[in-house]
Amino acid sequence: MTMYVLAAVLFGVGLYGLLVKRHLLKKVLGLLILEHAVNLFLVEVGYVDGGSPPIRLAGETAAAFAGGAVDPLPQALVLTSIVIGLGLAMLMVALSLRIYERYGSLDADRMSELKG
Amino acid sequence: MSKILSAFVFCMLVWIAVTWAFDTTSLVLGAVLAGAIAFSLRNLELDEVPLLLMPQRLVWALAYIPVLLLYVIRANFDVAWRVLHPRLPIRPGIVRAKTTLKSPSARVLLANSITLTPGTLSVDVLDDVFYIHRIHVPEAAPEADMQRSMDTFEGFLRRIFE
Amino acid sequence: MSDSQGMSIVVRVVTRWLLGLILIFGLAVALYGHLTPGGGFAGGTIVACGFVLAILAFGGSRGPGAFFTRWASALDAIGALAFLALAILGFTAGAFLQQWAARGDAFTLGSAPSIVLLNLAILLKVGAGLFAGFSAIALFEQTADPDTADSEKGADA
Amino acid sequence: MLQLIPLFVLIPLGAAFACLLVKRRVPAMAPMLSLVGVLALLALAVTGSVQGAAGASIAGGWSLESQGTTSFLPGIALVFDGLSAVFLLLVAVVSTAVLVFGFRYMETYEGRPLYYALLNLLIAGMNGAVLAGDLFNLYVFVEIASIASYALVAFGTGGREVEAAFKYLILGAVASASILLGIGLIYAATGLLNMADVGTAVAAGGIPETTLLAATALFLAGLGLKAAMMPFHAWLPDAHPSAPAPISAMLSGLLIKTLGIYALVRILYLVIGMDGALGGSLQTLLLVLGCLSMVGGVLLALGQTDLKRLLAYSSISQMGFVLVALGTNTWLGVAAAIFHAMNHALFKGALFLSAGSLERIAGTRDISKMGGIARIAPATTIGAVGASLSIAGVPPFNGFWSKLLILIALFTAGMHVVGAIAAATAVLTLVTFVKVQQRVLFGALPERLKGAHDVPASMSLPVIALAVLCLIGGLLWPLGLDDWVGGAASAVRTDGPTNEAPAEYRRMVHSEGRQP
Repeated sequence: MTMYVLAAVLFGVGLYGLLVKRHLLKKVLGLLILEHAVNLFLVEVGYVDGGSPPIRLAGETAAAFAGGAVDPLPQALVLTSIVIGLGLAMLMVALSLRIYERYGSLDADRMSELKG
Repeated sequence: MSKILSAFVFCMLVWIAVTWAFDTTSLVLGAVLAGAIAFSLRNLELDEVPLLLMPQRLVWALAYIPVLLLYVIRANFDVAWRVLHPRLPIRPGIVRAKTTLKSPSARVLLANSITLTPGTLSVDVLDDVFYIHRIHVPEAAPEADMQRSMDTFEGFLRRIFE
Repeated sequence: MSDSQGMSIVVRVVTRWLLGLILIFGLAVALYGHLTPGGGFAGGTIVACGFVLAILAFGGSRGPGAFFTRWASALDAIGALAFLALAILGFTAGAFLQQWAARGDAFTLGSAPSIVLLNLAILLKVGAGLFAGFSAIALFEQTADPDTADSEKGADA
Repeated sequence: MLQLIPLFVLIPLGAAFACLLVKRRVPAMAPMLSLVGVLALLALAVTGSVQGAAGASIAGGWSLESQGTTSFLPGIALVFDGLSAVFLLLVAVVSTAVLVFGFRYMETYEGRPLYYALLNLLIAGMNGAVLAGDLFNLYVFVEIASIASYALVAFGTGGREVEAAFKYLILGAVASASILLGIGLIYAATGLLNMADVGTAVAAGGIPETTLLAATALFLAGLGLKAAMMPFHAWLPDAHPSAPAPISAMLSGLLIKTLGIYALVRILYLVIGMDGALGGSLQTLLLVLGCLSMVGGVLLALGQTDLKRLLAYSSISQMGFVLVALGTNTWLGVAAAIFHAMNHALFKGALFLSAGSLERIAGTRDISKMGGIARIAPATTIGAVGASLSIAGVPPFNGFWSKLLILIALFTAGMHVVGAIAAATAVLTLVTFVKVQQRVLFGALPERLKGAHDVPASMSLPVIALAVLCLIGGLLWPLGLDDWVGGAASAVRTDGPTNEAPAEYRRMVHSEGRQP
């Protein structure tokens, strides 16, 4: 239950930052929090209480490994989604730089050419 | 050449420590990569660091560690005494001191040693001038006092690096 | 930034000491990715950070950072194409992404050569890609292309 | 053929990176590489559609037995079935037209190799999303296509473009995060990601109802944003017109369908199940959102003076048609929805491309400042008129038939009110486009445009080709309905003439997975 609440709270914080804050860098931070709320949730899904890292050592039987290790799949998913989040964040920063170059400000209210 | 060689040995040691594998494939691959890295970093400005090639320098380097530790411990007690003293006898300030060391590595290590010693902190290094923040700057001849404390370090570092 | 002499002597000397360690550590993490935690993505990130450190310490016009700035985009593309080529080579063993190279003893570097190669390709892709993204943002005035920071291949790490 | 499925993703991905590789030394190679890639894709897609082979390709070729379990399928499954085939062919056709159009159109832009790289990345993402056999890869490919599209919207690097891209990126990021959270919820409940397996588990009641409800809501919000359904549409009228014309055609013609409609069909019909516990409320939701998009989109389009903005709003309206058709939850409705999505890709692609041509000819996108262009630009006019007739639903163009099918599906399903709204919207669409054609193409030629010339053939021919395809589709649709579009619908619905079903999807994925 905790993990659902945690993910929901972080998701909400990220969403708030992304949609409500007017400063573009705060929006970027909001995006990162949003991404990592989901990542955290995914990692927690795969967590086994008292589990070992999902790396098989020499001399370990397959059964013992499968029984004791945490689920590696969510970790692979999270790695991928971190990469995607990184790409998004980078693009967002690059766009912010463009906007700064044009308007001399990172305040979303100063962006004037598109209304509605 | 010695620069490349020492970088190579360093990288190789790191490789072995990280992988902890001693089969031929791993060692050969590590040697190739370490060589490539050492070669490609050769032009980064730095003095020669013949640390690994001259045994007497290595001995001085090993001897430096307990000396530094001694200074750190002594300074620790000094700072602790100042902090716990009811009247708080501190007189913070920045003093300037000159070093006679030539090698950049030696200067960096000197700056780091000073920073590591509690109560003193090297703020900036401009050529041979150090700007050091002290918790207690003595009223009489502050620069000469600092210079004196640096001399021990400098002696060791000169023997290690120059 | 690219015109500056870099940072103070302390940063430069320490960077010079650590750069070799960072780079070889990144390579080790990538090459041993099939046996230990790590892989091409983690290794690539470490290597990219090493080059970023070099740029910060020595400035954009000198040192390995300068070389990498010029070639990052091309290396990025080469890494991605190498990954695709290796993945297509899997068809020779039956399926896409299948291991095609002969496998060696378990728990050694040679246990899965095709995965090592894939990890290397990802290392190149991620390292160069991250660095290209960094330099596109940090050296913004000079390079005016909106770098896409395409990011899918690390997925397979 | 099944062995070649990964090529649908590999070719554009390889072309994208090859474009990046040559960008400094031989930038002129980028368009050639892209053309070769897209033509190869077209050939592959046509072969796939003609053969009608369905099956899956599992990356890595891992077998189930070696995992000691048969409860889940390891590896990345790319599944090629009737539904995928239609969208793959669509992507290939529209991409080819867009690419050829872009050769000359993009000459005024800086950094063209990057444009080609991003365009290829966009194609790779869309193809991958259409082929992905599991939820997470669907997400990954959706993201690849989305990131490429954010960058492409900002490609002009003017203030307007960058602002639109920023807005688009923010909403797109929220959408992706919702989709990923939904996937996480499903994985937490079932430990499965493969769409076929998840669908079976859901049908068997293996997921608690609240979890399923939350996941469905997240998917709907995320995919609804990507598909620009009416309450989530705010980004589209800014983003689509801001991109260069070929990219607008790509985004409006393909992206919102592959990322939005296709993914919705797959997830709603195959994973969550329209006949299941949530089916009824989902149906209502789709119908309501569809009506809202349909009517809202067309009313907003009527008031626009910017040609590309008008087209963007009309895309929202047309997506509404597709949504209500999906809301019928019948084989005919799904077939009509797919048919309309397909037609929309063709005519909206042509319309956005011709809008680019008109912008070049007239030097403006403002409808009120254009006029009489038919006299100076006959080739562009032919394409634009053909596509407009098609979107307006004039027989015998394909737009007429797909709208008719949607109406029939709505009325036979007993949804008379929605049907009436759809019919009214169709009339309003006709009004909109008749108005546009009169203003822009016919009427008096302004003094300012006396010396203007038609665009080169490489820009007018793709538009004409797409318009001709609209006409052909309109004339020949009865031949392809059962086998092709119907086959696509049969991939998700069992009540059609051919009996391919979601179970078939599962069997396909698993039998292929067992091959060593």
